[in-house]
Amino acid sequence: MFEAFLIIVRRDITLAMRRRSDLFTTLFFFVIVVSLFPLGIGPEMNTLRLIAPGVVWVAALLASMLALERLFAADFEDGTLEQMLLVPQPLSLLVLGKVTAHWLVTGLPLAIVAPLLGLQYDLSPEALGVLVVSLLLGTPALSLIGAIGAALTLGLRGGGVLVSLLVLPLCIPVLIFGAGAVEANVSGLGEQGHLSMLGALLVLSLLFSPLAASAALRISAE
Amino acid sequence: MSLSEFLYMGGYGLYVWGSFGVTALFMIMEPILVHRRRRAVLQRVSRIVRMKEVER
Amino acid sequence: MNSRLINWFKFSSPATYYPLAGRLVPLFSVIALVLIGVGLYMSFFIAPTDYKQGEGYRIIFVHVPAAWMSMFIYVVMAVWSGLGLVFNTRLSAMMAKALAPTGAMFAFLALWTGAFWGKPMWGAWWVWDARLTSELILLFLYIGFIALQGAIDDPRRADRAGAILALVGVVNIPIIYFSVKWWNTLHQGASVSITKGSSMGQVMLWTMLIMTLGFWAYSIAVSLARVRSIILERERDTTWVSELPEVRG
Amino acid sequence: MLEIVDLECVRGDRRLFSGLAFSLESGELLHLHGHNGSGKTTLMRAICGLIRPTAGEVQWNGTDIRRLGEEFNRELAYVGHRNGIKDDLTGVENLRISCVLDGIAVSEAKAWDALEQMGLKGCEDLPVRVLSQGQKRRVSLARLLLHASPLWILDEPFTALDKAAVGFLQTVIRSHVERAGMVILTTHQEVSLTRGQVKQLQLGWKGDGDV
Repeated sequence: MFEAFLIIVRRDITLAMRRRSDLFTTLFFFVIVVSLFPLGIGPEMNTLRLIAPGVVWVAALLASMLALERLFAADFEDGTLEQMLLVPQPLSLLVLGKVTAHWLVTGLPLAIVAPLLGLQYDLSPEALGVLVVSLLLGTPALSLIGAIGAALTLGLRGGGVLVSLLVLPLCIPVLIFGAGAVEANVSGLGEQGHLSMLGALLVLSLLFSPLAASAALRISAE
Repeated sequence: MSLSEFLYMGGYGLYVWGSFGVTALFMIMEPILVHRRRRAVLQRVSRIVRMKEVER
Repeated sequence: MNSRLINWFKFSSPATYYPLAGRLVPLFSVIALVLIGVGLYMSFFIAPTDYKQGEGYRIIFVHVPAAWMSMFIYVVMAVWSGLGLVFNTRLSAMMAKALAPTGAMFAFLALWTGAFWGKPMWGAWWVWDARLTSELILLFLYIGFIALQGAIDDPRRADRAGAILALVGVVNIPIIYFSVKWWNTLHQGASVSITKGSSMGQVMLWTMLIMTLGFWAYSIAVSLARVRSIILERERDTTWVSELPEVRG
Repeated sequence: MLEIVDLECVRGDRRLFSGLAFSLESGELLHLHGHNGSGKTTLMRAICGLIRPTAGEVQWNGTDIRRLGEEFNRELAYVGHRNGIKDDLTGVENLRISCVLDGIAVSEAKAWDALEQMGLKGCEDLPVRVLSQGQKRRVSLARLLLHASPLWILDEPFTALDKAAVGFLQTVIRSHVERAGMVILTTHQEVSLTRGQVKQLQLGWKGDGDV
């Protein structure tokens, strides 16, 4: 069973590596959005330091929405999804595998480049660390929640916009605690509480969203 | 209490009537829309049913 | 036990539900009219002027019932959705679909009246208060549900996809509410509850309750009327629909 | 044994079939006939459990497949219109992934073997993208050579195949049925069997539900 999970992860990573341009789209989107804010707001460092956690987190949220649409679409089009529904493995496990691979190629890079972007906003090294940790805990939750939306909108016209409409409201808690953790660190309140809440959200979404997403996939693949 | 006094609502007239008015507007419009939709659906369905009977 | 189960399933067939709903719509419309009439009378003539907020506080007599109904309807929608997924009954999904627009309307009204209450009390049309923010997110959830159902052509897929979304949403609502509340207290934002400022007298409580019951009856009447249209549309190929007097006439 | 009980399927607004009933025993091949849009593909997908029928059920050895869930998938191999292979992966990679997912241990050598038998010698480790339609179809069908599942459901398996490949696939299907397997297929090709029984099912024009 675990083997099936691993092979899905490996398969999707291999596929992503063979289509590297898709991989960078999300990352560049993230970088560009974050870099645009100072241009819109002005280079006042005190203001920027204040809005940095929110800006980085909202950009991460939008970037992960951007990548969601393709999560199941390619497999749906070439029929491999159909085959996945017909194998003697729990579908939620395969979904979890797909989400894991998706996070590794889209979510993880965001967490890795985030400190560089944080420097643009003059965040302290400590705050940068918290930013990375919060993204490491939060982006997998975003991918998991997003998988439900991606599965529900599979094959629909205008699915890309629709998926954001469905998923963004559900991601608000992750955004609040993710950005909140960094903010709490900046203001000296301590980020522990926020990070534990993020962890709890991650665990909850790990438990429930593969089930919901696989139920949605069965409906959408009919 | 005179009518103008009642409408004035101790200075809160705009806000009170803005709330109650819009709520009333929505709650009157919705049943009307539902009724219209029912008429349209009935018309469409009965046309389909009649068409089928002619075919038979 | 078994016979009761069968009875329920018979009850849930569109052919029996359609005429039943037809009889219930006028009944609940009358109840709604009476209760809302009484509620309005009480909110303007019985409830005394608040010593702190003056006449402006009367807005809560629509705001609070609308907010309550918007939350309540979402839960009912999720319950219908869950029933539909478990028992595979078509009717449950149709009920969920019929409830959504009314729920969205109440969510919008709660926001609208909240803004009209906020302007004189806080001096701003919109304040990032925990309740208002959650209500806004609830409105987004409703819009997502309606948009998803609208985007899917196949009615059976639309029903089941909507059902999953409603269930995911209802699990999320408490999480969203608490996270927004946490966020709100942390930022020392406007944590003002509309009812807190005024001493909630017995009369006010009763007025609010009666208005809520009126809204409740209204929601039932409207959603039943709407579900009748949905049933007609979905079942137009069946013989029972073609034999209905309103279809023949 | 596969049993179809009182099955009804609706797609969109159209009722494709209703009250459909038949059964299939080991060593039998069911040939589905019907004009375009008569519901052949829908029926096959319903038997796989991909589509939830509006009424009736599909039973495997007397149990509803909905209740069996993933267990039923172990008994099943499905080849649909779409090949179900990844264009960016090679034939061998595709085959091995699908075998792991199906829970069959297949060595690299065996996978190469299967592809060679399908007439893909020399293309095994090319990305499927560069192959022709017929060759892609062969990659997809190679699964059948490694599969131990008794029930094969093949939706137009011969499309895009050349004469030699059609002949080979026919022998593969024949030997599967003769080894007490079951096959349901739609095709315009005849599959002649030396042993076992061929059933015919007409969807659409003629009265539904008779075998």
